[in-house]
Amino acid sequence: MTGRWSRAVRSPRGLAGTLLVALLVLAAVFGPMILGISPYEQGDAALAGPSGTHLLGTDEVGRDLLARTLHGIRSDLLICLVAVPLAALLGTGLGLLGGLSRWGGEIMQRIFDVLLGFHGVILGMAIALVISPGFVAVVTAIVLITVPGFGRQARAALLAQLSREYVVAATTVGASRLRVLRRHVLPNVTDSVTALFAVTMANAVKIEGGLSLIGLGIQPPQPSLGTMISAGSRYIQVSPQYALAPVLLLAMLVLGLTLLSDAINRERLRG
Amino acid sequence: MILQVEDLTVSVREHAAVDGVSLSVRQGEILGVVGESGSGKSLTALSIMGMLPTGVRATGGAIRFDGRDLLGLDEPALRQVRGKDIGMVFQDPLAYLNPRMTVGAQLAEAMTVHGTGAKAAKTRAAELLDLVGITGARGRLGDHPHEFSGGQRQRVLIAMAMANEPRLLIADEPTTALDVTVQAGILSLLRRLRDDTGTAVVIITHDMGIVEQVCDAAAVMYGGQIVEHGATATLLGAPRHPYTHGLLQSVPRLGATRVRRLPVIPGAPPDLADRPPGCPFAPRCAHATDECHTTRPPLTGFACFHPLSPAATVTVRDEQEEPAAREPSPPVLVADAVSVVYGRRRKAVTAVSQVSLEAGPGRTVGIIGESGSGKSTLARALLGLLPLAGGEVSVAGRTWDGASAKDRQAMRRAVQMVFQDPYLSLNPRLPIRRTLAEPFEVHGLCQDDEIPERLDRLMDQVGLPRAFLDRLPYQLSGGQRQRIGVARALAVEPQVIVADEPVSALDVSVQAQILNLLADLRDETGVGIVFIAHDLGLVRHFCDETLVMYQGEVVERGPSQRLFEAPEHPYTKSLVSAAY
Amino acid sequence: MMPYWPRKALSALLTLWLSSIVVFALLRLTPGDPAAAIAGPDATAEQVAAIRDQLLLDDPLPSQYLHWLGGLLTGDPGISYQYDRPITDLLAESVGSTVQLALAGILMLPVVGLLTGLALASRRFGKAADAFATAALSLPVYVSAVILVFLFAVQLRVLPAGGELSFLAAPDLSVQFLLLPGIALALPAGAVLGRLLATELRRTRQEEFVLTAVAKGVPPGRISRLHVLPGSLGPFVVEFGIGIGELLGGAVIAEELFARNGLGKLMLDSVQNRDYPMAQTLLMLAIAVAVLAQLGTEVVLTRLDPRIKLGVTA
Amino acid sequence: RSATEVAGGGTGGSGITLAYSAAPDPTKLMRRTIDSPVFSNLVFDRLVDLDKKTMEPVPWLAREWEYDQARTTLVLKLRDDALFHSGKKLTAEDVVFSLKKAQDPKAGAQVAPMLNRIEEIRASAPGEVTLKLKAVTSNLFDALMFSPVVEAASYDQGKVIGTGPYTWGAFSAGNKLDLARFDGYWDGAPSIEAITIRAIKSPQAQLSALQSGQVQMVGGIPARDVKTAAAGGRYTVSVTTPSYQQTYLGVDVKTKPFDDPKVRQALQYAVDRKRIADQVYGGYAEVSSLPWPATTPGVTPDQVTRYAHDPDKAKALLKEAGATGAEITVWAAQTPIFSSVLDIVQYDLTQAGFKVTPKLLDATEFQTLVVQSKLPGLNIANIGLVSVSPLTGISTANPARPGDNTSRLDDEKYVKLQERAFAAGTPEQLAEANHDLSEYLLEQSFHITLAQAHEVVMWDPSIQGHDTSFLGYLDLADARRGK
Ligand SMILES: Nc1ncnc2c1ncn2[C@@H]1O[C@H](COP(=O)(O)OP(=O)(O)OP(=O)(O)O)[C@@H](O)[C@H]1O
Ligand SMILES: Nc1ncnc2c1ncn2[C@@H]1O[C@H](COP(=O)(O)OP(=O)(O)OP(=O)(O)O)[C@@H](O)[C@H]1O
Ligand SMILES: [Mg+2]
Ligand SMILES: [Mg+2]
Repeated sequence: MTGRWSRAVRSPRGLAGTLLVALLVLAAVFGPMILGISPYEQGDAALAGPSGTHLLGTDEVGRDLLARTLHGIRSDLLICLVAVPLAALLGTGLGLLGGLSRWGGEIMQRIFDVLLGFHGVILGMAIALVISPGFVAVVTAIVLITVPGFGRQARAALLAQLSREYVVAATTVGASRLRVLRRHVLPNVTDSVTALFAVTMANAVKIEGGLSLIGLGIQPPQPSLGTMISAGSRYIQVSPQYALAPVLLLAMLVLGLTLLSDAINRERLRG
Repeated sequence: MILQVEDLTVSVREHAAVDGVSLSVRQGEILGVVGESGSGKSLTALSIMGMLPTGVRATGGAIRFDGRDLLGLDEPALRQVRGKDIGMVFQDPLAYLNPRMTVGAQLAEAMTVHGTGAKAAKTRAAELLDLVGITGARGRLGDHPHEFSGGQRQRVLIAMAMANEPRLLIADEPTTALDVTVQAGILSLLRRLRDDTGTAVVIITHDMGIVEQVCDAAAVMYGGQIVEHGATATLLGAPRHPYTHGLLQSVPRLGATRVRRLPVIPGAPPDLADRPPGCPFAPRCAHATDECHTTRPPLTGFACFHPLSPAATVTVRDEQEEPAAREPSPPVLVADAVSVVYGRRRKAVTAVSQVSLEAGPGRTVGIIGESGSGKSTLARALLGLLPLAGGEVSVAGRTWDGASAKDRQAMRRAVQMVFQDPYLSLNPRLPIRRTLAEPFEVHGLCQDDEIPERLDRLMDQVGLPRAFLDRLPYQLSGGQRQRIGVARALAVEPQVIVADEPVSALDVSVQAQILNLLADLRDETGVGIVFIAHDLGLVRHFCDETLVMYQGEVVERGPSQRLFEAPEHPYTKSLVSAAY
Repeated sequence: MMPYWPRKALSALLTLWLSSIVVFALLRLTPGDPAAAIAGPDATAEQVAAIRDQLLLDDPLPSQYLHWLGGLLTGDPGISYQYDRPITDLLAESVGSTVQLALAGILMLPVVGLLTGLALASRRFGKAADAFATAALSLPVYVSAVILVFLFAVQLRVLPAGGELSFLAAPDLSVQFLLLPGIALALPAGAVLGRLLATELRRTRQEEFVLTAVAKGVPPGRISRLHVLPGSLGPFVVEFGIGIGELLGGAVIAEELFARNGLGKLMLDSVQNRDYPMAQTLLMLAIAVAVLAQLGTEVVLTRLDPRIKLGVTA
Repeated sequence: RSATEVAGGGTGGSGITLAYSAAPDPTKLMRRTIDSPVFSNLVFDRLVDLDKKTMEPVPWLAREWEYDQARTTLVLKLRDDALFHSGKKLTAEDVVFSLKKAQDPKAGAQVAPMLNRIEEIRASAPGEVTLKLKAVTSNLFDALMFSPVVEAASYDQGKVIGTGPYTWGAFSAGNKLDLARFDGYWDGAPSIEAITIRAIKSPQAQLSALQSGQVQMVGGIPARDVKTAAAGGRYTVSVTTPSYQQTYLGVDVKTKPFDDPKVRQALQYAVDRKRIADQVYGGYAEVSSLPWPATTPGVTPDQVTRYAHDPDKAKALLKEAGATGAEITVWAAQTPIFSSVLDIVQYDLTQAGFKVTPKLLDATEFQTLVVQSKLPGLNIANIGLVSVSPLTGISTANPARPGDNTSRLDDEKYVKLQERAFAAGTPEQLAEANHDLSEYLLEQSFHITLAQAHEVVMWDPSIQGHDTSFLGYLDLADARRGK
């Protein structure tokens, strides 16, 4: 298992992906410290261009864009790191539950169908409205939007695993159902779920941005890449760096995660 | 000579997977190319078709077909040859047919790409199906491959290969995926086609029996080289190369006398990457000398510095006495009128119907039947892995039905299973040690700190180095994996082992090793075995009693010897006559 | 076991019914009073209460649900709170715009998907296509739309920035209005499709029956077209179906960004104004489209692979 | 054909297309809603208008008028040449109907409180309407200026028929409205034949539409977006003075620590109005401590500048009140503008020593809580009619209404002040009342002005002669396409 991971990470794609993500994580963790400017400090100079004091210029209420962008990555990483594992856990759990009993499977399938029937934007909007916008709402929305994907993947993997001969073999030597699940089925299910993980991370970032677009994302004054993009895109003609800097970072993050998931997938298919 | 392969070398990266192979086929001749997995048979065939996979290249030699060197042709020219002058049939008829196209369209395509009009092609397609013995040919053109049986699919593939009346037909393991009775039909079809059209045929196989049945001449491949070739009768009757000899001996044949242990070729076929510079067989050869290890022997009918004398024929096996009859002990595993049904209502399939059997220490019960006859289902039912639709299975007096969790554990200790495919039955992510430790852990057979010692002993028992314990399954060969499968079954010291086709997925020369291992264990520990197979010779060789299954039912049962010598049920008769 | 199609239809109906409950509940759970939205900023509490009364908002929820569901089933989803007009009229006015947008997306989606997929799988364009697909995937619609408008409408002035014209009124102009939103909608989903197709193409190329075709002497072009491509379209079709189902939802964003007035905008407005009957009906419509698209997908799949209907797995 | 060019030419020969953030809504004609400015004056005429400089009433459909001595009876004489779009002549009955409609609570007219002071509305002669007041109402003309005159015969059938220069044409709800020139307009048919009003909510989409020549005017979008787009000087920015939206910080005086006027005054000093005007409104806003215009009779300059930005003073006041570090919530609706205002206010208040939790709610939810007075702490919102006059402002809007308001300020003194203003018979009395009202508001500080934000529309320079009324409604009677 570990061998496969390290092989995935060491493949050219995996390496590029890891580097990109690592770079962003470093920027998010240490960037604000090095820069030493508060992302909340407002000033008179609004929408100023890049200068010595404000390397990327300022936003519409005179806050430093670089500081906000760096903090924005932080928000997004945090959202990803909370929402996606949660969705993966929940989805896998539900998927497994659905794979174990016929009825459970039917019910899960319907629930997932209903969730999938809603478009992400609409589901996100509804969630954010129901539980007032903010971090919790964004995370909940992302979890609900991405859970069916994990659920279906887990269910499919489970069904595939259950018919595997080595699973039957474990039963015949007397391993209990629980042990078989834990020992033989879960690790392989986890494997196929992990491949989905990175893609979902990338998606989560996009969902956050989409919610921000309709004002239901991370709430001000806290910055996030999504809120900055949606706020900055209206100044794209006078202050292009406002929107483009977070877009670039977002694209880098998505790209890195996509590359990583690609690498993992390729490694997984190779066995 | 319609085809002449001269000194062909095919390289996979820097390694020669096919290493200086020469062959020739005459008009109307059927040549058999025999060899174990990985010996280079398919690559040779694919080189002739100019269809080597990417990353594999023909790096030397020539392939003369009709006077032209096929290796020198470019892709468009080759395309003119493929399917028109040379037809090819592949192993797995389902995989090799396009599941999304009708059979008629696929047949017609074989002709239209070589210039036949669409209408003519359609008419001819029906003729072809008729020719290969599919009844109601015209009406079946619109069917998709999944609507045909395995044998019929192979006939379709053959029909497709014969569409343009090629002068050479290459069949790569054309019957490996098929049942014995179906196999006989396909082989006779090939022979009939040869007789009718005069096409030359190259049959690639790992089965000496097929060579004996249909081939005029044969070539034996080993480690990428031809180690022996000649007319079938001579080759089989008086093999000169020790490998040919060993191969013939290690396969128990229906007609041969029963022996306790099969003669085996020790070791395993060489890896592509570390082939010895001399005779490829030298590392496994009892007669090998230093010369064999360093110098490659020339091929003069056989390629060996120390050939066997022509007199040492296979029929003269060193007879061993029949193993002493063991005193029968009371049966441990009893199946009483067991039925298993898959699916519900209209889709229900009765996979096993009213089967009874008894197995206990010291006895070997064989179960034989074609694919889908319910053998594996029965095996799983015996292990309590399936709900029964009728009857019951009991282990030491207790039935699986209604057994408490504790009882079940005890029953599991008494009955164990060895699976067919050693590649699928080991968890690819667990090191061998963890897989083997599992039975000890779940049954609490010993203290945790004793487990390593017990594992070492198990490894000794199945004849594997202890160091393998820390490998992952993919780092082992098929035979080695199957030994692990046996070791896992042995761990709980069961009284009966159910072995579901334990050697079907293995190389011929390795099959004998596993069979011997099972035989040895049976003799040493007295464990009873339920042995499932589709190969009559194996069962005849291995089992005291045999059950013949057909469509879920046992149609005949009796002591192996008598059953095969004087079969009574028509199905058993057809099985025996289809075998050689 | 029921026969295949009736079983599918039944499960689709079940999904729709469950969705109707979720949709209904979701809106009631959303804080905010439709009456307050209608009454406007300077309304007094009494005015709001009067409106609540008029809209029957104080009826028990189950009866409100049944009322709406009954109306929906008989083709009369009710009167919009915010526009005070029959919902069917409002839908009729906006549906054209969205259908045109969706059609543009649907037409462009497989084009983008096929081109990307084939390019990805080819040796010559693989690298470039990979870069394109990755970029298309990384850029969210709301970013690519802004960039597209900036380039083609503001800088080059070759295409309109937004707005619409009925296709029936002026097809040539209408198409120009649809081009940018269509592309923006189709880009990310198309890239997903493309990658999927490329993977499938590579996988199918490895399948044994392709060797049979080669052995028959079938030229490579024909092999790609007749053997490999159809064999690779299964997942493509599934994903395409999902894509169609999502178009209505995607229209919410596209219509906002391209100033189109279709169902997406109507949906956004009605949710924001808590126009319950309107929002519920539109959401159900979106879900129904997604469910239907999935059913349609399965029809196509059984065509592509005759094994599926019989329950034969590969 | 290129869609960009065709759309740029508008509908038909000399038509123009306007983009506005909100769609015309024919169901609330008697109210001022956000969409009113873009179409109301194109379709309807009113009885009078106010002069933008003097704030005195000027004739419109009412030719002339006369109060009686007690100022409780007003006789209005109507034009006799005004035609409805249906072809029918304007009659006194139509005016009576229109005013009565506006009184009806269901119509939701903001000026209803003033109209309700009219005891009797009567067509006293052909072309003459007499209003009998219950009491002197100094701002009656504000209400008359506000109410559109509709056709009595068709109004209740949901038809939109007025006497304005344009007729209501093809309409799709929430989306688009086509207006056609009314050739029978009493003041001479306008030059532009057809006007299409498109609802485009997104500022970006509006600006792109303008920049690509698809529309000739954009409006209803945040002024700072207009400013950035107008930076190149390619467009004509039209600021609708004297009308504006007052953005305020509402204080719930029942929430601690805001029960203490000192804390409320600290808020006044803490907020940086200049920065709000510049950064949120792109400079298209006045900085003032008062809701109403500095030119309002009776308002003195020192009142206008009473609370200049002074964080230190705010801190000191807070300390004095013992409220330093108080935890407060600031609520606002989720719009680009209010979230920016909230950003700045939150920052300023934090600087002053509050612990601020900003809460952005979706507009409907915010609206609901406003109605239910469930916004403990502070809230940011805006109101429109204060720019007309102090009395009209406090009488029409919830946030500052004497007696019953969202700040939960219940003070007899305030109600008295309102009554004094209503009863002001002379300009001098009115000025005095205005001054005292201003003083009261400054002192109590429960309704804190953040900005007087002008509505800004931006025109393609090819359109000339456009104007706005006192209320900020588009007036295109003299507009034309230039070269
Ligand atoms: N596409 C390939 N890439 C790399 N190595 C290959 C490839 N195909 C075959 N080989 C290697 O070449 C050797 C000969 O393979 P080949 O398929 O000819 O064996 P075979 O005799 O047909 O065996 P089998 O009975 O299993 O079909 C093997 O070691 C195999 O691993
Ligand atoms: N899980 C299942 N569900 C439904 N039908 C099944 C299932 N497994 C097996 N069958 C059917 O039951 C019958 C017996 O299958 P089984 O696997 O026991 O045959 P077998 O004799 O072991 O064949 P083989 O030699 O191919 O291994 C077949 O018709 C098969 O299609
Ligand atoms: Mg082979
Ligand atoms: Mg089997």
